[in-house]
Amino acid sequence: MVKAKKKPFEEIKQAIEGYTRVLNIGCGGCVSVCLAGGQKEVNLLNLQLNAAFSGENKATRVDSFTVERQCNEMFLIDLDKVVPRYDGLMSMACGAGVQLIAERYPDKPIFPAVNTIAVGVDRQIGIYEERCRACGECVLGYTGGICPITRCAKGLFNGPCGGTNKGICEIGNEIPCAWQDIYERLKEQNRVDDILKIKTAMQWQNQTRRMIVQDEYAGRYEDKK
Amino acid sequence: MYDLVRGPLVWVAFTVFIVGTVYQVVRFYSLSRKNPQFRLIKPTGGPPKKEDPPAEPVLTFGQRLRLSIAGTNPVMTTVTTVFHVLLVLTPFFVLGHNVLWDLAWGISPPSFSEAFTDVLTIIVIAGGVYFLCRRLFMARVRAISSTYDFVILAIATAPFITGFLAYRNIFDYDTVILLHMLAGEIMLVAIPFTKLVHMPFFFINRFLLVHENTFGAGGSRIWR
Amino acid sequence: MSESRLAKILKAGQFAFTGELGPPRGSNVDAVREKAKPLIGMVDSVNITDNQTAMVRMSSWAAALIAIQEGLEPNYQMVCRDRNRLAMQADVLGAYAHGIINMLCLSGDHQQFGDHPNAKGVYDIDSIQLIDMVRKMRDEGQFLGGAKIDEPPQMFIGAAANPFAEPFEWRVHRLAKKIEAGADFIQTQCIYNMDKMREWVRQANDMGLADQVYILAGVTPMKSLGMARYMKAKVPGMDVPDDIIKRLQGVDKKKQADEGIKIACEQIEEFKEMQGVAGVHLMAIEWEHRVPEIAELAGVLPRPEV
Amino acid sequence: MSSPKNDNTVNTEAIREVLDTHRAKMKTALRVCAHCSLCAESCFLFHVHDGDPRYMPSHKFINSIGRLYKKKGRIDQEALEEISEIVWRRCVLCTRCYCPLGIDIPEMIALARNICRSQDVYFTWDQLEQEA
Repeated sequence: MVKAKKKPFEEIKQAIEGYTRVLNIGCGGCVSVCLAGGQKEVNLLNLQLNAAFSGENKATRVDSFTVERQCNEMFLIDLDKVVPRYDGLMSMACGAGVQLIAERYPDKPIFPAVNTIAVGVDRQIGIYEERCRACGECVLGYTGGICPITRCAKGLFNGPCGGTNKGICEIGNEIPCAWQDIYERLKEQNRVDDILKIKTAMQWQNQTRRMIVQDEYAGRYEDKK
Repeated sequence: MYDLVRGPLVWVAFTVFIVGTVYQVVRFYSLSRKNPQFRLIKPTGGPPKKEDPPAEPVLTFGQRLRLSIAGTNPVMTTVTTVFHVLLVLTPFFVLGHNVLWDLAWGISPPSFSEAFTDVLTIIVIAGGVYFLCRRLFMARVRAISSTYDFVILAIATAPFITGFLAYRNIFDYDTVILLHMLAGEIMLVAIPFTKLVHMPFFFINRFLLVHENTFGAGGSRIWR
Repeated sequence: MSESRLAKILKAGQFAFTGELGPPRGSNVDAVREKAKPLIGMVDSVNITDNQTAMVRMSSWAAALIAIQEGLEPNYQMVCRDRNRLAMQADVLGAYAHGIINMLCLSGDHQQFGDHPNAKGVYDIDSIQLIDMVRKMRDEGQFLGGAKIDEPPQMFIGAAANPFAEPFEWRVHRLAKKIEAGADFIQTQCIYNMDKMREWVRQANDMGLADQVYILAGVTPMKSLGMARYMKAKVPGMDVPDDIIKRLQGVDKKKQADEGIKIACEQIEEFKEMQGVAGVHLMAIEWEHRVPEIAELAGVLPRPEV
Repeated sequence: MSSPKNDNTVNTEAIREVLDTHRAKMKTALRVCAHCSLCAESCFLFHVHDGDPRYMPSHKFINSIGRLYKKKGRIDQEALEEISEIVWRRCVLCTRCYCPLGIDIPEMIALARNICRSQDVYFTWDQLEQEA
C-alpha cells in the first residue's frame, strides 16, 4: 500500500506555529500500517509539539483525531463536529487524504505532517520498499513480475543499460540491477522471448489526474437521459 | 488427607508446573522459527538529501511514560505491575515456606519478616479485589468477562487469601492451611494449562516475538 | 541533404575512424574550436557528447554546429535523461536543419553522477525507443505520435553497445534489438578486455548481426596507471583486465601515457583485421590534441576521400 | 452486513480449514488473553466511538475468531453475520493495537476475515453508502 514517512519535526513545527488551535488528523489506513500516521504517531507528534510550544511560550496547541481513512469523505463526517473549533488542520495521511480534507474544509489551512513516498511492500517492521510508481500501464506481465519503472534507476523498458555492473545498478553499490533480475527470472521461466521484442515507447498514463471508473459501477454514474 | 496434600501433591504440582511450562516453551519454539536475518542495505543510490534536518526531539522518560500504557491507564498499570510482581515474589520469601524448604532440603533461603509478608499479601489481595471490581463494574471489562475469568482470578488469589487467613488464625487453622496448600497446588498446575499461561507467554511474546511492541532489540522469532 | 561522410566510408567498406569532443562547461566558443582543430582531417566524424556524466555542458547540437564551422562532421549524441519525446524530436529536426546528419542515441548516465543529482531524470523513452523514434521519423516520415513530418530528417542513426556489462549472454540480443529498432552503426564502450570483445563479435557474426550494422570498436588510450585503476574500480560497465594494469605498472611513470597509446594502437591493429568490426571509435578523453599522433601511430592516416 | 447468500447455510468444513491454518498461534492468542481490556485505548475506533467496548480489540477478536474456535466452526448464519460485522466494520486492520501480553490481534481479525471470505461474506461498500 501507500508508504509514508514523517516530515522532520522542525518543518512541521514551523508550519503550524502561527496558529493557536491545530487539529492533527491521523489515518487508520496505509499510513497507520506503515507506522507513519496512525493514532499512535499522532499522539506522539502532538506530545512533542505541545511540549515544544509550551517550552517556547507559544500559544499553539495541537489536538488529535484519527479516522478510518482520509481518502473517503464518508469517514470524515465525524470531523465536521470538531473541525470548526480549530484554526489550523494537520494531516498525517498520504497526499490523497490531505487533499480530501482540504477540499472538505476549504476555509481551514491544512499542513501535511508526512511525506508520501511510494506504493510499497512491508519488508520488516518499520522497513518498506517501493514497488510501484502507479504509471497506469502495467508491464509486469512481460518483465517477470519485476517493475522496470520502479526498480530500474532509468526506468528503461529495453534494458539493461551499459552501466550495469555484475548485477548491480550503476547508481549504487548494492542496488540490484532490475533488468539483470528480469533477464535471470525470464531465463529461468524460459520466457526470454518476451524481452527480445522491442517494447515501444510507453503510453504514460500518470501525467494528468486520473479518474478510475470500475466497469461494474460505471453504469451508476452514466447520464440517464 | 493432610499428608497427601503436604507430601506427594506438592511434588505433583511442582512437577506439573515445571514440565507444563517447559512444554509450553518448547512447543512455542517448535511452532515458531527464527526471523530471517534482514540486512538493511542503505540505498546509496537515489538523489542525495537536501541537507540534514535538525535533530528530532528526544523523548523524555516522562513523555515515553505518557505515551505508553502507563499514560493511558495509570491506575491499572500500577496495580497490575505490583500485583504480578508480588504474586510471583512473595511466596519465595514467606518464612513458613522457607522453613519447609529447610526441612525438606536443608536449605534456608532469605525470608521477609512475617509482618512484611502480611502486608505484601494484603496488597496482592487488594489487587485481586481491584481486578474483581473492574470485572464487575467497568463496562469494557465486563464486556469480555465470563465465569472463567472469575475462576482464574479466584485461583490466582486463593493462595493469598487462605495464607492470610491462616496467618491470622481466622477459621480453623488446620482446614485453612490445608486449603492454602491445595490452592497453591491448584495454581501451580493451572499456570501452564489455563489463562494463567500468560505468565510464561508474557515473556515469550514481549521479548522473543517480532512485533511492533517487542521490548529490546525487536525480537528474533516469528510463528511458522 | 547528402549522405554523411561516415555513412559513405562505412558503406564503401573503408575502415572508419571516429573521434570524440566534449563541449565546454560554459559558452566558450573558442574552447570548442580549440578542441576541434587537432581532429580536422584525422577522423571521419566526431561525437559531440550530450551533458556527459550528467554534468551541464554546452548543448550537444550547438557544439556540433561549431564543429561543422571548423570543418568537422559531427556525430550528435542524444541522451534520454534530459528530454522527453517532444524535445527530442524537436532537437532532431533542428539539428538536421542545420546540417547535422549523424546521431548517436543513448540512455545517458544517471543524473545522480552529475552536478545536479536532485534533478528529475526524464527517461520518457529509452535508448532503443529513441532509435526506433528517429528511424520512424526518417523512414516513415512520421513523428512518434503518428503525424506526418514536413521534410523528414535523414539521420544516420547510431547506437551504443557495451559488450562487457552483465548478463553477457544477453548483450548480443540487446544489440539485435537496437538493430531491429533501426541502428545503422554501433559504437561500443571502451574496450580493454579483448577476449570478451572477440567473443561478443563472434556471437554478433554468428547471429548475422555484423552484416546488418557497422560496428565501431571503442578505444580509449590510458593516460596513466591511475586512470586505469579508476576506470576499473569506479566507472560503471567498464571491464579493465589486470594485464592492462600490469603493463602500465611495468613502465616508468613518465612513459605510462606512451604505453597507453601503444596498447590502443595494438587494439586498433587487431580491429582492422577483425571480421565484423567496421572501424574504431577513439575516445581520447580530454586528449583531443594527441589524436593526430595516435591516428598516425595506429596507421589510419590519411583518411580516405569519399 | 454480509452479501446475500442463496442457501443461508454455513459451510463448517471451510471454516475449519481456515482455522487450521494458524491453529497454534490462534490457540495461544486466545488462551493468553487475560481479558484485561488494556488494548482499548490503542484502537482509534474505540476513541471515535466514545469508548464503546465493542470496539475494543480484545472484544473484537474474542467475539470473532474466539467464538469460531470455541464452536469449532459450527455457527449459524446469524452468528456469521455478527462476526462479519465485527471484522469488516468494527476493525479497519490498521494493525496498530497494543496488547500488554503481545498478542497479535490484527492477525486474528485477518484470520476471521478469511473465514468470512470462505463463506462468501465480504465487505459491502454499498451498505456503507446507504448508512451514510
